[in-house]
Amino acid sequence: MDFTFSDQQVQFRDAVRRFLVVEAAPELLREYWETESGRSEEMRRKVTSQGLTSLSIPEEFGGMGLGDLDWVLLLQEVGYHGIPDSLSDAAYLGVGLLAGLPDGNAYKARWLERMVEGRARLAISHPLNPLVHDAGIADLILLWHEDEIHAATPEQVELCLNASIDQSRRLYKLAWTPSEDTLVCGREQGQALWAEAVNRAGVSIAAQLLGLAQRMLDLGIDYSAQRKQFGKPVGSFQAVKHHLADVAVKIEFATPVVHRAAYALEHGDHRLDAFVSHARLAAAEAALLAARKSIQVHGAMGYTWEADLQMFMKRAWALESFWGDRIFHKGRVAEAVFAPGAQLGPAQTF
Amino acid sequence: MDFTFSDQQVQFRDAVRRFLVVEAAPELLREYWETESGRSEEMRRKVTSQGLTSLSIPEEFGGMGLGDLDWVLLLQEVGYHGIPDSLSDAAYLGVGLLAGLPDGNAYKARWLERMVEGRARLAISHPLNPLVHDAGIADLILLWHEDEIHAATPEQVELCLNASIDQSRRLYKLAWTPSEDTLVCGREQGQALWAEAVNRAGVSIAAQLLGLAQRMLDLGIDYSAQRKQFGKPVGSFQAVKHHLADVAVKIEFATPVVHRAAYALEHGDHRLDAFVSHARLAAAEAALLAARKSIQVHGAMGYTWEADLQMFMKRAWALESFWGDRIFHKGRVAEAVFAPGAQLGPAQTF
Amino acid sequence: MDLQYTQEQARFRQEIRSWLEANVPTEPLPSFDTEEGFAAHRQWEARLAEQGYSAVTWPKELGGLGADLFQWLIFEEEYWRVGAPLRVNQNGIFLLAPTLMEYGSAEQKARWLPRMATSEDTWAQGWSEPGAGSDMAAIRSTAVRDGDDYVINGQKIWSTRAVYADWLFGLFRSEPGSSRHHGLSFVLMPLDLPGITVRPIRQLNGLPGFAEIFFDDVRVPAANLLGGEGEGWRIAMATAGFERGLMLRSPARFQKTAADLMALYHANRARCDQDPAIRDAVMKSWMDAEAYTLATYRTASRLAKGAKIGAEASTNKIFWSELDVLMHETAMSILGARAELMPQAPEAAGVAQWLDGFLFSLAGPIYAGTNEIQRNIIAERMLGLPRA
Amino acid sequence: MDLQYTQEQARFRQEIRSWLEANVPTEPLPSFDTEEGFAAHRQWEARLAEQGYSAVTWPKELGGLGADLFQWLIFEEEYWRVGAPLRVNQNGIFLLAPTLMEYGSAEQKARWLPRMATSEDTWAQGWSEPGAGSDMAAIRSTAVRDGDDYVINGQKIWSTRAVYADWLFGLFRSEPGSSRHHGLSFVLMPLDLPGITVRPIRQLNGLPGFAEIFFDDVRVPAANLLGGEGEGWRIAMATAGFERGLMLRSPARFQKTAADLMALYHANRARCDQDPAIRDAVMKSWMDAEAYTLATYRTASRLAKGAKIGAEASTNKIFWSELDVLMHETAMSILGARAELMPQAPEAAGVAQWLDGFLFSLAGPIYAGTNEIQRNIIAERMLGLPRA
Repeated sequence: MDFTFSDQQVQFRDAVRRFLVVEAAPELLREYWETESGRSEEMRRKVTSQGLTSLSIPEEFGGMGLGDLDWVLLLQEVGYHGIPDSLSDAAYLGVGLLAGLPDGNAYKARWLERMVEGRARLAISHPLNPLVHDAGIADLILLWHEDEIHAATPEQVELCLNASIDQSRRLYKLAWTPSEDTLVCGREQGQALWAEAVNRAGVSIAAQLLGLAQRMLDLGIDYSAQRKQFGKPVGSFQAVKHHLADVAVKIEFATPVVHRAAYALEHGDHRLDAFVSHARLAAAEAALLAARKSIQVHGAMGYTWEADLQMFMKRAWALESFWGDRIFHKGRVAEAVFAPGAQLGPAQTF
Repeated sequence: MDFTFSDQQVQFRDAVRRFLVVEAAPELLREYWETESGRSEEMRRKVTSQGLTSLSIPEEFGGMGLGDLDWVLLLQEVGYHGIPDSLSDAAYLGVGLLAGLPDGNAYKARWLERMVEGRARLAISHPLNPLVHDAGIADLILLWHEDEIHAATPEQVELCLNASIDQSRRLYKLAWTPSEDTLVCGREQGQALWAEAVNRAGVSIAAQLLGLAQRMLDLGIDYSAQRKQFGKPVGSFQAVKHHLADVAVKIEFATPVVHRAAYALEHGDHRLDAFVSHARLAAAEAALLAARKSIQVHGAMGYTWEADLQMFMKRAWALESFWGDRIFHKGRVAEAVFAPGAQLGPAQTF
Repeated sequence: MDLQYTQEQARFRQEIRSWLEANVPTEPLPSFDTEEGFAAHRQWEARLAEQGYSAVTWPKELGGLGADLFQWLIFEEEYWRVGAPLRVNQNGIFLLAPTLMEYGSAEQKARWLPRMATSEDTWAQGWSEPGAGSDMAAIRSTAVRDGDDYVINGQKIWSTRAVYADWLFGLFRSEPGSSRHHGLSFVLMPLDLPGITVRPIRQLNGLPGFAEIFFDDVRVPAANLLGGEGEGWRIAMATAGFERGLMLRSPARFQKTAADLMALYHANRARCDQDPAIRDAVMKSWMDAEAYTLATYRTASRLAKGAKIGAEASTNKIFWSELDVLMHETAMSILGARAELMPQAPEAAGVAQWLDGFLFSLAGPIYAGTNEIQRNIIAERMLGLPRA
Repeated sequence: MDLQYTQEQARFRQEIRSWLEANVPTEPLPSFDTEEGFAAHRQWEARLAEQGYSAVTWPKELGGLGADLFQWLIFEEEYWRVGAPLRVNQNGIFLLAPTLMEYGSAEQKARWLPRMATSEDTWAQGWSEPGAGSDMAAIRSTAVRDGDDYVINGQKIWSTRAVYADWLFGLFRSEPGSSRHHGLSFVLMPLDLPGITVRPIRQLNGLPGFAEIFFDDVRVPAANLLGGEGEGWRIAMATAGFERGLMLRSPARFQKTAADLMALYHANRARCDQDPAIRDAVMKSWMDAEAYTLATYRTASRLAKGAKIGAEASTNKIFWSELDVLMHETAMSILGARAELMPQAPEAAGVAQWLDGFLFSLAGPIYAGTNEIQRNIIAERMLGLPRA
């Protein structure tokens, strides 16, 4: 029994953090927001050269073969720095799907190797998401069809862009016709891969929401410590202190729930669905509270485009419903805890 | 359109308040708690001589013939001063049932006149209350049976006392057999009378909960203004101020809801059930919040028997489930607002 | 107590209803934080004014209907019921006008009110400054008397509608060296005066809903002072009272949102009930909107009997702003993945108003005095708790 | 990260489980705030002590099992799982003992700990004073050195268990004229010393759960000082740390309540679902109890690697106390009209524990430093916000 991360995992997380502090400053994110693709080629090269795109690619394909527990710490940083979804969608979810394909599958080696070289953008279409993120700028779109896995290029499908309040997101309504040519993998294997993808997305988003909550808390602390009213820093008023303390408490207790979900995903657990959805709910609660409290302590400034807070609030609002909304995740937890004979009491946690 | 009370109604309320301030001081209530009946003969004489027992008795029977709108203001005072349920049960609910009986009914005149003379304690048994308040010390118990009204004396029924956390309450499990001798009024008339009694009880309890909320708020204000910590009155800390301000807001917006329910009861309204249950929910929310916040600002002192707060908290907790618990009242509101085609928008209130 | 409308009130409602149903734009107008939207809303206000509907509570001679508060509530109920456009000139009609009526000279009323009613003049407010937000008494912008003029210097911020508005009203320090709420004056001025620079501020939704205003030796005739020199604070407090009080947020607005939320719930019933908190919140929304309405009728009744608005202003502000957040947060969770879509997104068709409403609801607990300030006011003035 | 128990840990759990299932009283003991209840609980502690179960984390030679924190968590899980009695001596075993282990001399440990393990000595705490509640540094009770003794004068209050306890530990001002947290000493004394008067204080439920203690020239040998004279504050803070920290509220307690609440919900399912908030709260209860458990295992893992408890102590206090209130409030609304019934009421059969639990839950946000104080600590020490 050991509920801590290895020094190596922590050091790698710190290295990625140092990288993102420099390369993903809010000013840069604002620039990407304004571009048409919402992406930056330069940023992409740097991310690739850091090896971030090949983290979970098996070593035999030239990747680092990292697991979900390595990822979860990195994804908190990805969230903290408001990195667009493209990275996690492709390098974590997409690669997870491809790596899960049977060896010899035509797509597996080809696209995994391209990912390593940073020459592949992946998008994923799944019924939990009415719109497909990045579908218009991807090199390959992995498509759900009755639990089969299909694949197509943007040219092979019909796309309609839908703007999100989170301008880092590029959402497309997508129409396509499944065929032999698009088929990647049949239902038998597809079913398990898609189920795993949903839980992997859950861990990814929960971890990012945690990072976002921390970022919004930090922005609230910084602002309220320097902003003065009635001759005192706003942050010296007890009401403001308690707003921010409440956020800290939520983050404190959401974090181990998210880490447990990552552990359950990596090691397999028959309660995985409930654990992941619990993580989604706990992390979302922390992030939404952080948004509410941080904008409140920011006052009118928090309501502006100028204040960085808005970018992180919008990511949190958008992510809460990505790969399953609150209704979906509450439903999955309910299924587990209200089941007759569910084991809930002491000594049932691990 | 006029959402205010008449000067006369307000003056009468003030007179009753002055009476209760003197005659129902917390020290006295504590004494009654310790007595076996939980009641005081002396208090009862005074209440009767004030005419409080005959307020809603029709003038032809020697009463004052007051209506629900007169009562609602008085009941807030009754709640504020923690007067035991006997008064409202008998003088408001019980009399309401008796007065509703067809003229010439054997029970009507006899018991109404006894009430005027202060010679009658009434208890009421209804399926919404698993236990019957005052059944053991009543002169007459009015009993529900399949919407018929029956009546019996304590000697005619089997009683088992159940202690409540609110020591002003005397609750009895009751067993009896309906018969021709006990029958007061048949189902046709009984049905309407019982339905009205439930809503009258709802108005009574909602108003008392409002009064209790105000009392607990006042106790919290007094205590936090005089109690010092860190060299300052506790009440000067922003966290304490905001706790109590939240209670004030709840009371402010629960009050007109309760008054509207009383109006709907007096004048008849097809949405009466929903209005009364809304009043119950709003007033209970205010009272429960007042209890939570007031005990919190009292600190450890609020957790003691010595502090008066406990008596009012316990009344609030007990009253919330008297004559229908939160589940029952939420159910009645839901029935109205979720009904297909329910009229809910602007211009639908009155 | 009499909770029924008089026949006259019923007739008044009928009039309003038939006119609105016949005249309300079938297509929602573009946001008044865009240039074309502002113009469209100004036109709509002019249409209203032809009927005396833009300012029903004003005396007829000034462009109103001389309506009492109950008629005003009825008008608002009908206005929201049909989903008529937001009021682009509410800073003027609901915030400044009551103050003008109380403190303005006959000339000033005649000069400003009729053009306000028709929205020939639209108004922005100039309260806050970079160093004076919740703490309004910290105002530093100056208005120095010079001959028949006042010379204005300084800076205002968070001035809603100021990007497209014609006129500004606000507080300026007219007594050099004065401090806090002393030596302030209430000044009105056109926003196109030489020396005025308006810098738009983008809001969460990207639109310039408010602005920063810079004053560089702006000359304003003394006739533009409301009340006497140095009386600004007292007058402004009255305005702030109105702002937090009855006029700013009529209950009908929240009843409409609660009803729309109920419709959204029914349309998504099966999904919603996977999250029991939604049904509970939808029901609470109706109850609280109803409570707010009842409380407002009670306040109106008291005012009709000569009472004044006191700390209710602060309890109102807290209650409606938190209700508005609750309702929109609930709508967001019902919409799920569609909640993030901008109005122009094809898939947002039919639900676009919820995101805008959600973003706007977040401003509720902040503007017109944060809810923290309101709670302080309630605790200290209403409950009598000691100041820190 | 490894979230599986070792075989050894599994074996340990098995041992505990079989002994408890065989030995836990079949009938719940009367409340330890009654004389007979206190005696019954003391007996139970002695039974536990025979197995080294009364203080599993203590070294064997002092009456424990030398268990590590994970074994302690396992023990607690098994203890709550079978619904074993509350721990009458927890002030001693969980609050004082860790401090004694850290600051006590060999003699002091040998003198006090073994008799504490068996509950031959039961302990009460003496922190608060009428003028020093949340503000503990305002302590005025004195301990003045006189020869080999300290002479104690003053008054303590809110001393839980003190009515029936044998010993008291607390803070006293040993340096005349010192102020705040300077000049305080940590003193232990038997409660039957001449000059000590214990006045029981009735709690909400009517039982004397805590007491006021008056000291009138009470002579305590200097050997009863823990740590040096004037070191009281530093030592007490450590204790307060433990109190708010890991030991006071083990997660198993809340997991048990959450599971009982689930059972109560299922038993009343049809009624409950008329109020959707109930189902939502029942689910949240499980999630939060689970989160608190996971967070505790994380903390235990960090401590096992040599970390110290910091501000987590404050976040824990807030989280478990609010969870406990939520769960009991939810149970109250499920019970409806039965919620008000006292344990002795016939109709309360089977649900009596909920009212007691509810009343006790209300103390959670107050004692051991109010949640307002905890939030200040979090904001200032963890988030670095400026002091007022």
